[in-house]
Amino acid sequence: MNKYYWLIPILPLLGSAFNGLLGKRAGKSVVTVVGLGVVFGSLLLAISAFFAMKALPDHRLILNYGEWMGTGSLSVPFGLAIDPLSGTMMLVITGIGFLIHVYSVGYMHEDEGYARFFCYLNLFVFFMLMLVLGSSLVLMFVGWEGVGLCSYLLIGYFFETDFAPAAGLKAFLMNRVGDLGVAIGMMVLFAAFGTLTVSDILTQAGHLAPEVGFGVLTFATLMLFVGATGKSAQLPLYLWLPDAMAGPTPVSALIHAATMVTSGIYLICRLAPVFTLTPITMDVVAWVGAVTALFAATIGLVQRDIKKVLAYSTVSQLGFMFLGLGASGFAAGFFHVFTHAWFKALLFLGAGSVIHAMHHEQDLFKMGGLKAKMPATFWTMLVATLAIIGFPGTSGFASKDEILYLAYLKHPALWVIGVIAACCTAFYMLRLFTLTFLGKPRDHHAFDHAHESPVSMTLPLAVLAVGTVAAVWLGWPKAFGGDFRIEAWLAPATTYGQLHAAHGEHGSHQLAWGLAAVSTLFGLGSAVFGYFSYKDGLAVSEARAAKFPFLHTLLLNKYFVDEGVELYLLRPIRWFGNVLWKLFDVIIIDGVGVNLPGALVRVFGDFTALFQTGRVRNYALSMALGAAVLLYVFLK
Amino acid sequence: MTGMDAILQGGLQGYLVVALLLFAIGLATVLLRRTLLMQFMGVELMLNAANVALLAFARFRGGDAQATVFYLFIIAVAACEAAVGLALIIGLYRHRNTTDSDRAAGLKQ
Amino acid sequence: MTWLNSHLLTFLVFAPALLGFLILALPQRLARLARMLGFMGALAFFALSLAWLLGRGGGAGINLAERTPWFTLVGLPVDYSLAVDGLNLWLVILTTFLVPLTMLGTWNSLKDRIGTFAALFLMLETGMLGALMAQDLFFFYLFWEAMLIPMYFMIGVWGGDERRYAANKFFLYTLSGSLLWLVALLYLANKAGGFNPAVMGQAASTLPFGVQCWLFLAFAVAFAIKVPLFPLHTWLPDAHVQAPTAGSVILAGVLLKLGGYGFIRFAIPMFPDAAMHYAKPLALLSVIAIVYGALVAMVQRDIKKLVAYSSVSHMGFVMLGLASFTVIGTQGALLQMLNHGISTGALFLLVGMLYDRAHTRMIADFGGVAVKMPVFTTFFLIVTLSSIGLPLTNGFVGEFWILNGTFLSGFAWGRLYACLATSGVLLGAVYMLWMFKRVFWGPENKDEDSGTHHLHSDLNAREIAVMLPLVVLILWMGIHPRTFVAASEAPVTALLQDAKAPAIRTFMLKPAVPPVPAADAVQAPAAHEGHAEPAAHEVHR
Amino acid sequence: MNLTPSQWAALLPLILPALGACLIPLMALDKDQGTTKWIRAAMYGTALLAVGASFWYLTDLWITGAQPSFYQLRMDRLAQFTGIFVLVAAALTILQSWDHFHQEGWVKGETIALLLFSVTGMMLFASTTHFVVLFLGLELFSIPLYALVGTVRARPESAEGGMKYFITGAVASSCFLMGGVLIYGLSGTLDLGAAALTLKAQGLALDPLVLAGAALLLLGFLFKVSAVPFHQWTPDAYEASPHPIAGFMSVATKGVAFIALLRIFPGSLAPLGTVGVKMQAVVAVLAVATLVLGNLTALVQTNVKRMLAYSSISHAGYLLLGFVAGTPAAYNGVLFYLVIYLAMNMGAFGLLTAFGLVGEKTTFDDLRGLGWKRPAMGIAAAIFMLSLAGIPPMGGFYGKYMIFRELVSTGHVGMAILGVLASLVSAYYYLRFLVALFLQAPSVEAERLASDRPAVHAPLAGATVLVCAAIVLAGGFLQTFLADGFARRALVEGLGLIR
Amino acid sequence: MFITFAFITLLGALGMLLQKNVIVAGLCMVASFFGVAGLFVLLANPVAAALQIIVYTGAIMVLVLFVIMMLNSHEEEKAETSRPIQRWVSVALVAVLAVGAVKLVLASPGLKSLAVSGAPVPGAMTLQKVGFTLFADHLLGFEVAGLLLLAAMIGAVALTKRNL
Repeated sequence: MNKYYWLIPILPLLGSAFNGLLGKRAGKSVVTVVGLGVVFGSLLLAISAFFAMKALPDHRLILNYGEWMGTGSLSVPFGLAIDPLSGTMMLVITGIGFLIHVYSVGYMHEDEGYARFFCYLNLFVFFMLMLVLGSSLVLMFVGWEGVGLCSYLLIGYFFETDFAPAAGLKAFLMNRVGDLGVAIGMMVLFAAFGTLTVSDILTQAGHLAPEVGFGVLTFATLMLFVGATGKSAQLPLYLWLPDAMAGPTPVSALIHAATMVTSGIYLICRLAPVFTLTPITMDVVAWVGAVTALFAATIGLVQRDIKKVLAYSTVSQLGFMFLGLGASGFAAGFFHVFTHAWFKALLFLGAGSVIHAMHHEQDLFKMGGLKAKMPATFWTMLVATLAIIGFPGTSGFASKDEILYLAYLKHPALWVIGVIAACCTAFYMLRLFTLTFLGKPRDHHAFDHAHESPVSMTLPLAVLAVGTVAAVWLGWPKAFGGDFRIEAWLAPATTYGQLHAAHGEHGSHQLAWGLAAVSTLFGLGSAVFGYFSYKDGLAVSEARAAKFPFLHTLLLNKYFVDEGVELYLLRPIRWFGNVLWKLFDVIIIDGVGVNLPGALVRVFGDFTALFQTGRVRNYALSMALGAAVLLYVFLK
Repeated sequence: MTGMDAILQGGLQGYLVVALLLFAIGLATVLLRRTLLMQFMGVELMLNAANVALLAFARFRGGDAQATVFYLFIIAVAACEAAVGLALIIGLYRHRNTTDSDRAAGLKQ
Repeated sequence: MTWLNSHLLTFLVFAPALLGFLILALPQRLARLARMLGFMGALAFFALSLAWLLGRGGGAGINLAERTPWFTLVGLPVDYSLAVDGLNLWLVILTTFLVPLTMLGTWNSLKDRIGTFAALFLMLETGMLGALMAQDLFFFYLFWEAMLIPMYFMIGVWGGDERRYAANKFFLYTLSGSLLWLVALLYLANKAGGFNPAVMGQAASTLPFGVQCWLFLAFAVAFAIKVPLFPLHTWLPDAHVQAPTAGSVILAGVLLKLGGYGFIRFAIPMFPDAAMHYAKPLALLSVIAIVYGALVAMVQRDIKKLVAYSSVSHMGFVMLGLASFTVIGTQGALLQMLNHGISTGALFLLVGMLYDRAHTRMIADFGGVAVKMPVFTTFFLIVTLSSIGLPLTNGFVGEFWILNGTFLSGFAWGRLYACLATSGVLLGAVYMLWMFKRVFWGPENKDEDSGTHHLHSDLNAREIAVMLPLVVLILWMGIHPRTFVAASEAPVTALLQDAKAPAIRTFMLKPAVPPVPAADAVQAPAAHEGHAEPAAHEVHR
Repeated sequence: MNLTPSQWAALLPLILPALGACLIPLMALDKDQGTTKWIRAAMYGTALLAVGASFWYLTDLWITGAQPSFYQLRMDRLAQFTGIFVLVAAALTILQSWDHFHQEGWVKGETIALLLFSVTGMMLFASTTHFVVLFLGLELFSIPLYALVGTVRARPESAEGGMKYFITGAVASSCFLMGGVLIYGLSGTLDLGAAALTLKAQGLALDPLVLAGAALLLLGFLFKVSAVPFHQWTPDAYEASPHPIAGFMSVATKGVAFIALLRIFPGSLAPLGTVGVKMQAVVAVLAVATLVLGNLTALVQTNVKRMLAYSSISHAGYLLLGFVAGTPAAYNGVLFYLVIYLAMNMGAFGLLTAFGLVGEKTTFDDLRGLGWKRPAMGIAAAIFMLSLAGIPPMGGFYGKYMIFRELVSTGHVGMAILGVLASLVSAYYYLRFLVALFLQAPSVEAERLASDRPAVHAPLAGATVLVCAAIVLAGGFLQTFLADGFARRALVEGLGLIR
Repeated sequence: MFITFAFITLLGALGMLLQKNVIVAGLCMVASFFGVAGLFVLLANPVAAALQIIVYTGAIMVLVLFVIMMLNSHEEEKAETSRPIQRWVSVALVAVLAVGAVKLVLASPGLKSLAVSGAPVPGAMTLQKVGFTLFADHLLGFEVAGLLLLAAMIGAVALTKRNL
């Protein structure tokens, strides 16, 4: 089979090419077949590749397909590296990706850009796989930028609207900011290790001592982390993600929940051995993660747009993941990626199903009582909600609790922040759930037309729900009698046999129990609080909002960050550009430097022309003066 | 004999001084007078100055006949210049009805 | 035939001009025939250049050269000397490729004197090819100057409203640089007794360092104006905006390259020491150009002007790569020249196509073009992506190499400048995509006199036929760049070796065992200038 | 008395044009209206015949390599070079003036006769070192020119320009005369070559009167080459005179004066070392002044003829730079430059005739759009202007190249830089010519005038223009033939300067 | 004797320079030419003296005076009001040149030696000598002079002839 694995990323690319070039003519059915077929094909191949990898002794399957862009001492092969880490991601991408493709068939079927949509979607899968499987940082960067492009295109999918293009542009540019970090990081790593092939870097890193203080690697890893914040929407580069909801809902599910936004975490896990060498970076990661988790969660408390709520929750969850990584819990962090992929995808698709039912109505306050109308959606959403609020026994509980536990070991403050964030999560999730499905319908017109979504949409919901539940098998914490399977599983990838392995020093089980109990209690408490505040309409919440007007406005307007950026960053830059152009370029360089000399020459010319008076006596005089000069020179 | 005496007693220097002064006066005429005819006469004067110098040298070189021949040619030249120059002046006068060179300054800059 | 076999390059260089004169002789009423002739000829020259340059042991080891003594004037021998080697192979092909493509792309955009235009175009091709191939500095100078003449008329006759100003500016700007350069050339030729670059380089190395610096500066200014390097770039926006589409394409596609090519071919090999002495200022100016060009491009209102300023930014990358004095950087610069030729050329073509339809280039006049011209939009998007250096397009490879090369370069400032230059990549995305958004996306601009309103037809077959090869190249260069840099690898390495470029600087990483005291374990990036082993095989490959 | 064949050989090139000059006025005596046309044709035919015969004879001499002499006249290679130079210019002028005078509406045999007289004078002037003959030659070519400038009776400016040229020229020539007399006086011989030797022998090389004499001689030459500050007659005289005559003056006068200067100063007076040194010193100063002033003033002209006049002044500056360098190679460059300059300027002035610009209608606006109306002329114009600006591959570039090269090699780098900057400025106003021809549409009222004016008919002028263009291009591609085969041999074998 | 003639010459010249009335100025010039002729006599060159009187004074100056009459420009030049710069610069320049000339003459060693060596008065110049030299050595010049006169004549005709 090995010789077919290159098709894993290439198949979706071919599908994308086909859909892009011929899709419009071929018709929707063909597009559907191709679009789904290629992803399914690469899913099958991925599975086989995964087990082939597991069969290998060192769990590392590296396939090379020749040189790409080598020159001088730089060598960048086309290569795929499949190991537990990338393998899992690969499965998630192809698997969840496939489900979402299926979902899209139903969701997009009346859109005239159908072919274009699947072209982009396939292209995204291709790039995402490149990002995951790339054997060298450069190749990963291809995927890294590629997914950015696809998210740009998909966010701006409804390009004839006003907001979608703006959101797409915003997403791409903010990602680009992060990409700068990655680029610089790569340059530093290349200068440090003389190679950009991941496996070589990790092997070399294995023999290095952790950096004391701020060193090269710290710089490099911090730069990479900047990139991660860009992709994974962490402070301060999270702004694009909420706007990204302008895209079609399946996109939000696939790109902005399940896969792309987790690539930041993936990058760090990929380079875990290097990050382990740089304690400073780890602290930064942890703190940024924690703060983001809380920050986003608070905003999520008051949003009205169902997708916006989910978006902020995504940001917040990503924060949790980084918190986990920062606490050296690569396995924990990645496990949360895994679980989150399932339940967040589920949540989005559920939301999508609701929106679809409500004829593209996204305002929570206009929903309500949909439980009766769309049971399938209701039940699957319930599963996902329980998972995300960390209801004991769910996969969400497992991953989040492991993270909080490690966070506590790193620094109690982190744990506190985490718990608060978790409470907020519980609150707004219940708020969302209640406002959507329970209570009385607030918009009867929409409610009357609401209906359960077609099977092509509900089926994926079901599968995802199953996945959400089953995911727990991978990593039920040791503290609760489970065997945190995923840690051992990822070990070959995260610890490249280096001397200083990632060390979450394990405290006692009592501690674990205690922490878990506290956080769970708080979480469930706020969940209940959320339910009761909204179960009979908006009255309660409005009253509360009236009580804390300032806080409410602040949260409602997302802390006014967008306005601040526009005012204090973008406008000055544009102004500066104008100054450079109008003042510096046109006036100083071109005017003073170029045209002024020309003008001066002309002025001199006018002056010298004055000597040509037309009076012969003057001519004779100038001759006489000339004669005087001649005589003087000759006689002196 | 010293320079001044030589000049006053008609030595070679004397003639040269006369010649050069004539030359200067001729030049001055061209520079200071506006009437074209005057300027023309100034030019003639300059030529004459050259003649004086020429023949003076010739005399002190033991009466060199070449110089006289040259003088002959110079006279011819002077005549030619007179002819053409006066013709030009007349032509100009026909158009501008003046012989004031300052007022015949249509071509300038 | 035998003559031809030994004079392929002569034919390639001068055949276009001959054809041009032939066309010029055709009467006005045969203008259409003239245009067709010109196009066919250009196409043939392209085919021949491919067949000969690549066919005859193409790729790395190619050495087509002609060198015979031409004449000796005031005691200085001048050689008739043409050659194609790794350094100029692809630039030559780029030239022969762009000329017919541009002719086809602007087939109907000119209405009057099309025959004359084609003729001038072919003469320009001769000038460019000659300048690219000439191996004798005097010979090079002839072509370098002669190139101005057709370009001057192309801008001045067929240009926009400000064409006279732009044409004069272009001509005098370039002339001012090359005239001073001529003096330096004479000075050096006088010392060397000839115009052979190698001999002149030898002579230069014997001169006092101060003199070398002056000579290098004279060379550098002449080339930098062509590049154009900040702050000598102000002729470019005017020339680009005023020139007809074809003019802009060739200007961006080839003429600018000649500046960078001049550096790598003449200025650096002849004055290595001076070049390295001025490497820092050069790099600094390049970085400024990158950021400055981008910032200014960001606030432009005219699409064409925006693209023009983006050229300043992109060519800044080229200069940065050259100033890095590393194989990676220089290779990147060479590739970036080709990239810019392809991408910016394509951009100008697209802008031209838009202008031919809408008769405006103001960004504000558009909006929602994607609705009306989907195919056009797709092409524009692809080219835009290549111009902002998205991976798997050509732009990425060049910029990545240049940045890495700069970061590794043996000069202390390399790392800082590399980091600064990366911002150019971001800004590039900003101005290009912002423009893209405002022109192509958003609700359709229904305004009566808006540009969008005048768009009635999407690209026709001819225009698609023009764009396809460019897109293919964009992807090819992005996916398999080695096709285009394999030939230059050896010469570049040798060149840097002869120039005694400093070894690349890498970081010393501290192995775990034996553990070292924490005191000197503090490693700030600037703190250690380790010349590690990679340096050695980097330079002495 | 009877002359030996070699004396005839030396004299013939001068006799032929002189003979023509004497015959033509006789034809003018016939007043029969019916035959006027034929008379005119006969006049021009005679003139061309005389010039052509002399030219043919000179080339014959050149090929045989004989350097005969007659009394003080030395028909050596340099003289032959000059002769060919002047005769070509004369032929072009005659052809152009046929068309021009028809456009102007009057044709006079006298003008052609005067032209031939001045041709004779020029050949004489450049082919002797004997002061008497030198002076006579100077007058013989100046006086007819005074008359020629003033000969356009229809225009008041014409007489004015002639008058100015006459007054200034007379002053200059009397200075010249005085200088010669002083040198004669102290040396006792009228032959400048011999004079220099005797003075050196008597140790009078540094005698102030000698130096003064040399200075005045130099003044005479500098006036003729119209170097600043002896240049002011130039624009007025050119504007005043008919286009072909202006071209002839700009080319032939300057060329002959430079060659004579070359023959006298670096040639005959070489024994007086200091004179040469001081000459270079003063020429350096004046060359700079000439370049700056000529170019700057040319920049602001609106009248094409005046622009060309100032441009010719600035070109005098470039040629003077050759004297600053003062190496044989530099003089070689000067001669080469003169050949190209002949073609460039005769061509440029010929264009005015070819485009049919009559009277005062010689501003840039009158040129608008003509390049497209007359493509061949337009291309030729482009060639001339680019060559004047010194853009390769035109011949003008090589002239500048040779001179600048020598400047640099003799250490005058600053001068060279100034020179190139000057030519940068010059490029601007030469481009203006092309801008008018190609880049500007004709103004409305110009169109109207063109419509009611009969179509321009100037076949001969057009032909001369094309010939000039061919020469300029040849200068660009056969530069070695012209520089080494022609100019250098004249220099080496004629003047005996060995490089 | 020398002094007298020199004075006549220079005074005549000065008179011409300063005299406002053109005709009078012309007459002054004639006087100055007579002085020059006298100097020639002193220089033992009667031939030149004769020519000076006959050709110059007799022909050229008369022609000039004739033209003056014809153009009836005997009205006086208005006193120089405008362009003082031209005026004073010229005056200063001429003065400098004149003084410089005298200094020059006194400074020149060649002149001194010549003056001493050439003190003995040679035999008077005779037409025979002149003619002999003319046709022996200056045949070319003679021819050219002839051409020159012809050219000048034609030129004058071309410039003034009424009908073409």
